[in-house]
Amino acid sequence: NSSSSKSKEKGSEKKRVALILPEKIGVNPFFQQMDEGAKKAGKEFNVDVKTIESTDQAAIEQNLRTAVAENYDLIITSSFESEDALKKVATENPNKQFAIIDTTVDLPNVRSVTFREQEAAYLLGAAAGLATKTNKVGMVVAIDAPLMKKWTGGFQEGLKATNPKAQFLVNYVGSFTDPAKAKELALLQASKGADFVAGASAVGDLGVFEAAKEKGFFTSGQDVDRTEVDPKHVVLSQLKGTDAAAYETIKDFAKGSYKAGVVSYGLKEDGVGLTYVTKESKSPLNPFVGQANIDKVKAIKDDIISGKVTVTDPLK
Amino acid sequence: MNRLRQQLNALIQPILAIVLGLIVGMAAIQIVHGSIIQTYTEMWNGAFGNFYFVTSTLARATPILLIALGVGFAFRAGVFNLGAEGQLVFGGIAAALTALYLPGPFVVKMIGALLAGIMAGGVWSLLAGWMELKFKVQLVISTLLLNYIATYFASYLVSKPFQDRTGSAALAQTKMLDAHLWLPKLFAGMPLHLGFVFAILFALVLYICFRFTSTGYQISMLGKNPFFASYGGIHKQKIMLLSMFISGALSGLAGTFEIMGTHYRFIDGALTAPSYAWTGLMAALLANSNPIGTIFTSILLAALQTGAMGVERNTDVPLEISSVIQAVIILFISAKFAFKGFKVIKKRRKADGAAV
Amino acid sequence: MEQLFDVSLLSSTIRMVAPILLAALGGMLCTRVGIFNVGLEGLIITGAFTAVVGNYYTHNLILAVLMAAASSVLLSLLFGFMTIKMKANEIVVGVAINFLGLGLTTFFLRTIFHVKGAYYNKDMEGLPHWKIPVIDKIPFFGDVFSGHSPLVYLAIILAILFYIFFYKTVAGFRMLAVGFNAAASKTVGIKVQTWQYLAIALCGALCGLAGAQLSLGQVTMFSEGMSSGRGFIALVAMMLGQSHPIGVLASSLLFGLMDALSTRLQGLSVPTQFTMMIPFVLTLLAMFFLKDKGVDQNQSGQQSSR
Amino acid sequence: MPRLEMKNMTKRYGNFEANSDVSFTLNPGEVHAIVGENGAGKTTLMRMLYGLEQPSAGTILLDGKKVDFKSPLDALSHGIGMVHQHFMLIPNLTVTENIVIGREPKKAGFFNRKKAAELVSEVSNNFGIPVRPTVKVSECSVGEQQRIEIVKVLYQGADIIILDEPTAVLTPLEVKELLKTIRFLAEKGKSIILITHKLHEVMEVADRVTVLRGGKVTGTFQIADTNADELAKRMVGRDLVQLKDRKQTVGNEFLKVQGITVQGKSEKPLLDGITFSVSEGEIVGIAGVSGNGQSELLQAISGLIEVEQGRIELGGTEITLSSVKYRREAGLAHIPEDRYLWGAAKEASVEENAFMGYHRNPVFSKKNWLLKRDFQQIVKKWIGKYSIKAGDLNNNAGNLSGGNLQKLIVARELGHETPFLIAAEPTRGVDIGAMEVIHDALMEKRNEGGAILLVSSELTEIMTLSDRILVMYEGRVVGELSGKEATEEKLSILMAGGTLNESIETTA
Ligand SMILES: Nc1ncnc2c1ncn2[C@@H]1O[C@H](COP(=O)(O)OP(=O)(O)OP(=O)(O)O)[C@@H](O)[C@H]1O
Ligand SMILES: Nc1ncnc2c1ncn2[C@@H]1O[C@H](COP(=O)(O)OP(=O)(O)OP(=O)(O)O)[C@@H](O)[C@H]1O
Ligand SMILES: [Mg+2]
Ligand SMILES: [Mg+2]
Repeated sequence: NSSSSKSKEKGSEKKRVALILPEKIGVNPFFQQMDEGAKKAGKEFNVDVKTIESTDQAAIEQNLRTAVAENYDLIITSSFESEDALKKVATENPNKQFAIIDTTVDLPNVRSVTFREQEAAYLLGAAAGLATKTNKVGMVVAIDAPLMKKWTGGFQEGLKATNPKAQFLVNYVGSFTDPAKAKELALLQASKGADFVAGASAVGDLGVFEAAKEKGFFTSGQDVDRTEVDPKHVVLSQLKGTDAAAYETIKDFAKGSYKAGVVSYGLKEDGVGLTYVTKESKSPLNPFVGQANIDKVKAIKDDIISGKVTVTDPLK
Repeated sequence: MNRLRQQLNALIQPILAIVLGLIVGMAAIQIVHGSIIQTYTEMWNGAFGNFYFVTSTLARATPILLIALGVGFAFRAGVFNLGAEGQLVFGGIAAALTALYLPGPFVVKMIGALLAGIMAGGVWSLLAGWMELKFKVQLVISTLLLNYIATYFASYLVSKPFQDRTGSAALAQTKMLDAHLWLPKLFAGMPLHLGFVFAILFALVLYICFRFTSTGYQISMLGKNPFFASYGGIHKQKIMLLSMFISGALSGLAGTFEIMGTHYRFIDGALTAPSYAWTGLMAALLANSNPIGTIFTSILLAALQTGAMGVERNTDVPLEISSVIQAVIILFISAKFAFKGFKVIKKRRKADGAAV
Repeated sequence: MEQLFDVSLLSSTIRMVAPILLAALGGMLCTRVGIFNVGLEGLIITGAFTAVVGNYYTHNLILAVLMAAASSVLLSLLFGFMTIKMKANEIVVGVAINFLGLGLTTFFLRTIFHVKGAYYNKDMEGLPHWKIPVIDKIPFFGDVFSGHSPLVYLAIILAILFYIFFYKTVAGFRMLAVGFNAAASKTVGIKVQTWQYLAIALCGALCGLAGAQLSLGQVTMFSEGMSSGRGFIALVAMMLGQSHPIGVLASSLLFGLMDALSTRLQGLSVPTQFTMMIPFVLTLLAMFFLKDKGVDQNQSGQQSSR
Repeated sequence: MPRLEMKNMTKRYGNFEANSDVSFTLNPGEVHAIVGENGAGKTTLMRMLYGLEQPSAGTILLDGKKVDFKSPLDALSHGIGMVHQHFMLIPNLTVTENIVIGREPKKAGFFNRKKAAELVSEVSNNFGIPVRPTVKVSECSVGEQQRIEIVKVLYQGADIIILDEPTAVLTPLEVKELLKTIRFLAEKGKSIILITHKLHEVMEVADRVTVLRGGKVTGTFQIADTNADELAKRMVGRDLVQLKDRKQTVGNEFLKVQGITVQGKSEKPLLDGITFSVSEGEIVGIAGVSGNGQSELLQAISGLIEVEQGRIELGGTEITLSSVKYRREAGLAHIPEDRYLWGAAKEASVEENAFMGYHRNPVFSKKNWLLKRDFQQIVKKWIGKYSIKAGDLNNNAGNLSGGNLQKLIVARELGHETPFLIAAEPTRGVDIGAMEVIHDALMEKRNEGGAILLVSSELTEIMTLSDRILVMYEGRVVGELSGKEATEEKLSILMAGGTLNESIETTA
């Protein structure tokens, strides 16, 4: 949180951007990344960036309105939770500029940035299908909500594409903040024979990693390159460039090239991806996956980009 | 006159407590090298700084107040209803689904939704009451368990059969209600809606009920000694079930108002995340279940939350510190010592006065 | 149909039950001296955090666990002070303690480790997994009961020790008497408040251990809100077990088994929300079959069926 | 030198002085009675002696040495034991556990329950006070609980024993036993302080007596130098008046009970085919050792428990299965035997307690609205008429002394002006002055044509008030005597399950 209430009075020329997050930073690494991206852009382009965390759903609208009242030049928010609030506030303030990351709000003064996570999940699933020796792979998911289908759905499609025989185990933790339970679920899937268990349970992923370390199976992380945590077991990471989304939005704004409308990030735009496939990693590639498989997945990636392979949007 | 003074006295304690709480909060702010004055100014501004913030504090107080009235009502009757959360959620989902799918003109939908919300909360609560009477299943446990069941069930409804598949379809939520069904806002552009007026009205009605009516008397007596109540011809089962129903209905109404006045749809988790239920419980207990006192405690607790948001927006003090300050203030308010101390001082003063 | 319970699931159940059991035993102690403590959740998370902090600074697991217990004792004594000395409503204080625990741990996570969300360090060592000599050799049993952290065994042993304490020792007898009738106990010279403070402090220690088991036993990390409602489950287990050590043990295990069952059912085509409901629905049903529901759980003085 | 000396003791609660400048001495081997009206401060004085309350002023000397008791533990260690007015027993624990609590025999911290039971039996035998060491207290009769309390203080090694209204809840036989025990203890060298409202007990057992009124001592006497009348005068501050004359009235049968049976949980039925009636203008007394079904009978009539067989009629309408409310509306009022359990809500205000039942009365409750102002006038009248020391009407009823609360309950139930009244132990724990007032009110109601069912373990009360007396034994009515022919002997024989030689008349 960089203080900004003073700068208002100083009447500095600096442009001011508010990044209003729908929840507290912490549980979801995703928001942390967004915050970092925004701060980075703020520094580079000499823009005052203020990050505001919302305590709950009702607070989002209040924070948006306050940001309008405090006359921020650009107000960025994020996620589906903020959709309703932003629709209201943006409609009422047609002269203000807004942006929303991770979903679409179709208004003339809103720039929407969305991600096609299913494409990355597809690659992860494909890699898992190629790498598995037991023909059983699992995924530990935070909660059973429609949103999470972007991860489970894409993964399953990719898995079936490369390994039709493979069995896919899914378990839900029921919470974003329960690594202990996530770990037990991962252990359970391993005991059923899964040699690869993908983590998709926010903080719970750390529990999944531990389970992998303990029982010697393999796993993957989310959003950023998590292979650094434990390269021996965390062998892949599904990437999502939320930091880039925040960074680019502020950059465009600072440069004066801000435009309303929808920007969608997928494999093609390099907004989502998979370690080793779309982006190199500091950790060496684990032999469990192997370069040969990576090369196959790279080919799949190209097919997705070229449109030869289409990944179903599980939310449609 | 005497009563007025009594009620003024009752106010002294929370004020003293807040002061003490803020002093402790200063220590926490010191640890993170924040500015104490700025933090507290922002806290105040966030809660009451301008008209918009006042109305958002009151909007936040609305569900808290309704829940607190409900919990307090049951408490008066001697039953401990820990199920406000489930009742709130059930009321909310019932209202949302009724508003969306009940055929007929808007008036019918509106009234239907309100009734459905009230009934759903009430019946869910009644279920616990019935289990206690019929099978001696302790209310404290059953209401706690029913919370989980209600939230999971509502979550199922909105993530599977009744999920909004228009738009991004990523969230477990219902479709948005038609704008005709939105509760009117009290002031344009301000979050405060008609529900608040009703909540205040209910507080007054309950106050009058407990002070001046036979029904209220019967409820209080049941709460204070159930044996005495049945000896005096008060129908224990009937009053207990009635209290559970009203208690749940008020929580259900809180959910209904949140749906129809704030969210305009049922969103999975949106009613539980702000812990309205626990806050409402605290508001009721802090006010000793007095409906008028509950108005103040609810607004106070809401203000602590909106104030914390103000601190978050405008200072470098981390968000977490506000929850620490909140908890500390609540702890101090809950203590009885300040009130007692005050009484002693007053008595002494009286004695001095007599000597003159 | 697949076999519903297998070794891995049962062994996982035992681990998952341990923190709940520890906290439920703590809650039981409070109830036994006439205090209803809803602050277990806050005490657990505090313990979980301090355990990791202790481990970080001392690199000594025993010290880390002791620190976890100590920190929860402090918070618990605050609860005791407010309820006993300041006559504050115990539910209000309990809820405030929950908020405070959550707030303080997140706050210090930031100030001590400079991270948000979670602190994880792959070099941090967790509690050891003890192989129990004889049991270890028995085929099925060994896999289920051996190889857990010391705190898991401690939890089960404590349940039995508390049984002995309450029903065989003088101190336990007096503690029970305080809960049954404080006024009567006072007239025979039993120091009611001392016992209450003692029970509350012990409750804190147990919740601290529960937290340590979470953050050093089950996983080796701390994350915000990692207690994830276990304090409330413990509360339910305590009430279901009628504040009897063996009852609490049984109901915790029952709850754990149902939780395991619900996990196993996730694979089938039942919506997850319904499988997640199972433990709560079954616990509720179990209440119907309890013979002696009343006991003397007059925690709030507000029970309707007296 | 006196064993105990309390000098100029004062205790203030806020502005109110419960004890002012009270001095009191106790000699070794002496039975010293303390008498006084309800709220005179007897219990308060004892609570200070026992370390439960700190005196506002005054000194306590034991064997001439000044002592300062911070807690009961201090008192106990100086050999002072107290049997409280309201028993301090834990029902879920056994008799032994209740007795040894605080001084348990132990081995390495473990509670030696066997040894404890032996020790308890030993004390019980030494002093001739029978208790059953292994049963739960919840299964003991009131009389036995009393004995348990006494064994408890003896076990604790008490040398000075305080008994606060020990006889209030006992049957005549039990009272006799207790008085014997008290004398026996005194002979063994124990010093005993006996608080009671029953002056004949004082005359029978005490060596000296101290009278308290309004928190002050009005005199200490050797028993030989005084008599019951004088003590009564000192207590009340005026002469006692005679009970109103019994006017001859003949009325219809108002309450008719036919063959009611209640099984309960045990094998023997709690009530076994009980048949009787109460007419207008008649007081029917029910005598019996407590625990023989009297409580259940009253609860069955007033609707608090269900009867399994039989029929109850009130003023011509059947009420066998009716709700309490219906019965009350049909003309029943009820002074309950346990004023704290049934008769009042301690946490509620005096006014709220007084209001019970009137919330249904159309005079004070119009269209669900309570007319509190009108009602307060009535309560003030009661307070005057029965001289109830109630303080502010908004105070908690729990702060009233037992006697004053009882008077409030009596006033409330008589105030309903119903044709039928159940009066269960109407003067339990009530001072003579108040007893007089209550008796008088009951008689007045009778004379005005009210039907009254009186249950009392106090034989004198039954005999002075009743027109007819029924005796209950093991859930049945085993005998009936007219008020005139009843004597204490005859009643005692019937109450013990015996039969009278003469044929017993039964009403047609
Ligand atoms: N804790 C208290 N606070 C305020 N007043 C009290 C308290 N305890 C007792 N009193 C008052 O002090 C007075 C003396 O009470 P106490 O119990 O000593 O009377 P008592 O002589 O034992 O009466 P009884 O015969 O009814 O038992 C009463 O008026 C009572 O209301
Ligand atoms: N609407 C009304 N009009 C007239 N009198 C009323 C009304 N409502 C209640 N009363 C009277 O006020 C008193 C208390 O009402 P209330 O319904 O609370 O009592 P109750 O004993 O529970 O009655 P019931 O069991 O019949 O509902 C009763 O005597 C009743 O007759
Ligand atoms: Mg009614
Ligand atoms: Mg007394």
